[in-house]
Amino acid sequence: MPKLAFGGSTGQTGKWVKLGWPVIFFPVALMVAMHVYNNQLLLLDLVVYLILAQGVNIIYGFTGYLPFGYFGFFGAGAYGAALAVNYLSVDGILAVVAGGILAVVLAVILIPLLRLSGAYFGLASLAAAESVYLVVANPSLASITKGPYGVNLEAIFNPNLAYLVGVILVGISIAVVVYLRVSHFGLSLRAIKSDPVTASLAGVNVPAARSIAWLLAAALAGLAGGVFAWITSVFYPETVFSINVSVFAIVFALFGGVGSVLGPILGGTALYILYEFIGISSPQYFQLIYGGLIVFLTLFLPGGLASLVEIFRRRVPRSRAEMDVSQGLGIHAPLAVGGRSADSSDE
Amino acid sequence: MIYAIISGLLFGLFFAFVGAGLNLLFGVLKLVNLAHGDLVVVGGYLAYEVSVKLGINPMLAVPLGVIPAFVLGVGLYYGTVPRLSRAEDTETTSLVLFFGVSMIIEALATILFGNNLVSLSPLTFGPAVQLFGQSLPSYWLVAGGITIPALVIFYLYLYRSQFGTATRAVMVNSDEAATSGINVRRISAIAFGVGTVFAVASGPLALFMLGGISPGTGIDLTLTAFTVIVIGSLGNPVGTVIGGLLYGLVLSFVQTYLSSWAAAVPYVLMLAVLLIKPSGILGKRVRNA
Amino acid sequence: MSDAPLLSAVGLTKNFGGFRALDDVSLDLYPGEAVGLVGPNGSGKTTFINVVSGVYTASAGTIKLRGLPIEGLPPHRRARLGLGRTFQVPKPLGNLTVLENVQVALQHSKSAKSGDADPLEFAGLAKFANRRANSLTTMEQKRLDLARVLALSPAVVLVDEFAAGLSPSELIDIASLLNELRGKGMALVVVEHLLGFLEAVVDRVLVLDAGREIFSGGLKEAFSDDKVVEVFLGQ
Amino acid sequence: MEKSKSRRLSLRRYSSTSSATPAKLLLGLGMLGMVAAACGSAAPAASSTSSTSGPTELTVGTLYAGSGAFASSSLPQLAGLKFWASQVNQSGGVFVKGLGKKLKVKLVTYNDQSDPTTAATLYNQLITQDHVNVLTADFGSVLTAPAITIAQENHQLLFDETGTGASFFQSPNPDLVLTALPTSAIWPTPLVEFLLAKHIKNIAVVYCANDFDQSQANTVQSLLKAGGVTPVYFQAVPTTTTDYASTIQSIKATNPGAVLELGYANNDIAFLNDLQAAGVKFPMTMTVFPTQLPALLVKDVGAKGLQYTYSYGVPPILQRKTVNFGLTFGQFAQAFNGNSTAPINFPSVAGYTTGLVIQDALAHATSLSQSAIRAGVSAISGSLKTLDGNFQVNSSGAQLGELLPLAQDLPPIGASGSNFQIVYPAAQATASAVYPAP
Repeated sequence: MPKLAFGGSTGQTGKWVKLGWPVIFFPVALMVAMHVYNNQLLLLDLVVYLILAQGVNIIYGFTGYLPFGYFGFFGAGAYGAALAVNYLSVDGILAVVAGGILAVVLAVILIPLLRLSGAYFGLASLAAAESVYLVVANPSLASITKGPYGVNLEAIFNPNLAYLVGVILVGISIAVVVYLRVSHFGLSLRAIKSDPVTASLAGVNVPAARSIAWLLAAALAGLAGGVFAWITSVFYPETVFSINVSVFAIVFALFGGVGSVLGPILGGTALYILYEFIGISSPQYFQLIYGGLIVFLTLFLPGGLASLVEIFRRRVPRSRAEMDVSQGLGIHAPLAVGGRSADSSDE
Repeated sequence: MIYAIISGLLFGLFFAFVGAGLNLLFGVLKLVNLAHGDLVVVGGYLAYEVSVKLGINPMLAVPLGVIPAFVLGVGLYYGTVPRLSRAEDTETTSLVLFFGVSMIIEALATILFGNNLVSLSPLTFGPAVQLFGQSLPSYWLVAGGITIPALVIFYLYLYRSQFGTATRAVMVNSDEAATSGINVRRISAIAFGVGTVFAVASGPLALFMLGGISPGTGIDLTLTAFTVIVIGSLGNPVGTVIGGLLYGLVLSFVQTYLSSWAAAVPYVLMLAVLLIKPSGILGKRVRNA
Repeated sequence: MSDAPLLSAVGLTKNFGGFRALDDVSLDLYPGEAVGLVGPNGSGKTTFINVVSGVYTASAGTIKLRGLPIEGLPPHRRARLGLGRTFQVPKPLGNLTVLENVQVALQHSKSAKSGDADPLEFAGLAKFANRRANSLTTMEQKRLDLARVLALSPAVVLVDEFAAGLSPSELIDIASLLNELRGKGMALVVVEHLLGFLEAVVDRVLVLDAGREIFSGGLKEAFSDDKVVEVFLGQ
Repeated sequence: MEKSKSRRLSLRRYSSTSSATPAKLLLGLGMLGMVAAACGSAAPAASSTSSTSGPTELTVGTLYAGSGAFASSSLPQLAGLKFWASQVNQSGGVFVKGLGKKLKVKLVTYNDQSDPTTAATLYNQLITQDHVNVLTADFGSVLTAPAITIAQENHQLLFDETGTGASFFQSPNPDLVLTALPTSAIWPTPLVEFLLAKHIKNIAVVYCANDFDQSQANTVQSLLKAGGVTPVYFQAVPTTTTDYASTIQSIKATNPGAVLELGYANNDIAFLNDLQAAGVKFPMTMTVFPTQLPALLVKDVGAKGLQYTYSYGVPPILQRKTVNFGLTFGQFAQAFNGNSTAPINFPSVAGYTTGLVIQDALAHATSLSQSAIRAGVSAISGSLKTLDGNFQVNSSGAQLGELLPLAQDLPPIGASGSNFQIVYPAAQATASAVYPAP
């Protein structure tokens, strides 16, 4: 009987090096971008959606819970920041942190939703987010939240610093996903996604693990909401509690490929460019393309862009270089539907 | 008070009508058609066009819409479900998929009709009617006159027709139904068609009951319909009526006595039911681990 | 046989609404011992395994693993303490590779140590390590279930109808695998219909009918027991 | 803690790995290119006027709602501004005092689809990318609000056409000028005077929760209070409300002498329709938009549904007699009809008026810098009289020119389906109010 040979640590470090380069690369690229192009609101939107797409990646890509109500955390983050500024007079960075904290508090309250499965969870999370929105926007609470009249954060206005914080958060969100790709914890989450019963019988603490993933995803959305609030300065409840926030984040993540490190970034950037070209002037055509993409992806390419590389690797006789690319991308096998035919070939 | 009760019952029946097709699909195919509300909106636009362009009664859109809606539903089924059922987590994947369908319909509606609110005069069916000592909008009577027969037809389809018996067999256990010689695919496709017909048929009423429709109305309607069927228990079409009535009454009373919170009613009810009694009226396992 | 039982279940009962699926069943299991769990369909065999492994909570009764009460623990805690189970219909972590399937369990094991056998080698799946578990045949997935259990370095393994559908040569393979586990001091509960397979693996059997224990003792003796014969002929 | 375990034990590694390769590097560079492309592509082809040789044209940036809740008002407002631009360009352009020459006006417009979030991005685009000389806002408070901070942060003067929410004008702001309407906080002043003069007691107010309508509601409430009257019903509803059936029942239960429904066009239409549907008639019903968009209201509510309704008197119903700059209403109506397919209504007058304010301010501006333009605005404040009335702003940018009288739709119904007459104050009145409505 062969012995168990390897210690884990060298392998882990190696993986970090292989998968971790985007943690540095993309923030740097985004900082460069700001000097090339100065409609900061557009760039910040991209930054925000990259963070949100990675958040969706964590809870959906790794754990299998589809958070239609993800915008609830984004809105909670924006309002957390606004309340902190208006009542505690904190500075921008603390306001962003406050946004993250409020989102996490909301996520803790909503942990019982994780007991629901499939469609129930998706729709219940949406209902929860809408409920939060209606509380924040309610005219009866206007004395606290300013209700539907919106909030104003001019006091802390500092777009350059806000953008920098956003860019750092992109790095952090990528780092979290890289961690999930290489760590035992990430493996546990993927096991839950595959089959929660088997996972628990293999020793995975299912309620704890999925709750942690949920809180991580919520924290990222809350921080992103805080940065958005900071740079936007004036916003209404419906600006931040918009189902479009969830839609964009989910589609960006799906398009690139959930469960991978680069998928949501690639998907987010590519679709954001598309949005810039046609989305602002004629959003209905953009929505049509979005809807079409969702249908196409779920039916024919459930692994997203990232799985194209994987399929390519399987089709073409393997050479070392190609393998290296796909591993460097941090891509794992495509999800069930589309990849099946490719899988049946013997390896 | 009496007004609130009448209003609640009528809106309840209307939402039961909207939810009936959604629940049928969930029962048969175990998937949530997130585009359901958008199909209702399509029906609404059909009625609007019929009324404005042809100058005829908008409710004639109901019979006009039946065949195209059925064809659309069957087409949607064959275009998506067979491939979808190969996915690992069919339920969640279907949610994403039909969300995409929903966006396509919404975008097409915006392109065709713009994203303005369209409405028809509430006096289309004549002036207000005096009933039970209350002055009620005439379209409420039309709503009752269409909803009640529609729900009866729905019941007859399920419980008094051959298709219905087979459909219920598939709901209980599609594998066993298949082994006893039922063509599950065909039954499912027909159920999809029927569900779509009911969605589209409820659209003309939505035009009046909601005070107008826009392409964005769809997703709200889907959520409300989902709330109604969750209350009545998913996959149990008869429970939908009970769920609808309960929902309508709660909504009506909140509107009357706590109006600023009325919009939150569907969401809070849905959460309460899912977390406290997730099975609705009939017991069914919806929880993980 | 050493003196302290590895697994000790006393008076296990499980109700589903008004239906009693398991009724006051007890079992002591010693290191290296294998017990067959026998009975007609619906007699409570799989319920017993589900209750012991924690998929269901017992309505009454106690379960001790190495003397430690575990009936109140969630499934993952029981697994980490060394209680493993396989499924009648294998339940792989489909989207994970074969290797990852085993790693999940390995990372949570409290008792695994270097020098243990490589579970994949042991289950004969080493050559599939990088394949996704979905792409395996049902038989290979069953072996994967077993490999995942072994990665926990379990004290007790609950084997639910492993042999159904196996070819004779595979049966022999599996039987010797299970015997090898016994040789390492693990205790087994084996739910099985195939008598030949049971004969090759277990020392004694527990026969259930309608959730109740109707016989406990040697396999041969079981078939001269009136009640057992009645239950099986009546089936 | 889980990692520490893996130190002791791990499975054999079955897959081989290797270190970074040129392929990966290439990929990285590709990504950088993509990001850069994303940024570059977002810049539209709008011309930049920041050339050193002196500007040859004046860029005026604005947004409009091509669809959505505000389209019915925003499109005519844009048409009014376009009409102004074509008028000045026909006469050689707009004269800038500091340059001593005329510049052709070039409009840079984007469609915000009635969405404030999109609007924020697009205002930013107009300022940071297109570097427009003059920035004007979209219709109404909801779509103007995002522009106010963005303009202030970028020190760009915002010509606020119709965003009248009181909260915009609470502190001195050099970067904001309200052009075509008084701040909505003073809109209801004659209305409340009328209610008090008529000794109408049971007053019900339902308003939409937005800056515009809330400002009015708050003013109504405080002015009534000063007159010793407390509304019997005072409720906010979401701006998205399209079903007033149960609200009307609740109001009816208070037996009101006057009902004020303060909303946007869609709300007013729904409210008036639901009144008819329920067969409810109040002695006095007042809403905001019948006089601003008469054609739309007649089409959607019907001439009968509008009859005896009260509203604010604005152009075209209110025709200012003394005009010292630009066309009179009669001239405007004639020229605009031949020039545009948009209806002549209040928003189109507002768009044109905004153009006139810009034009007159530039004629007094010593340069094209934003502060010089603001100085030009100050120079004309108090003396400019357009078809929309006196133009007078304070230091926070609020317009205080003239109050809006109260109008009522009185028989006989004209060809247009409505016949609004000024009924209060007496000095401006063209007819006397019919109260209670028959």
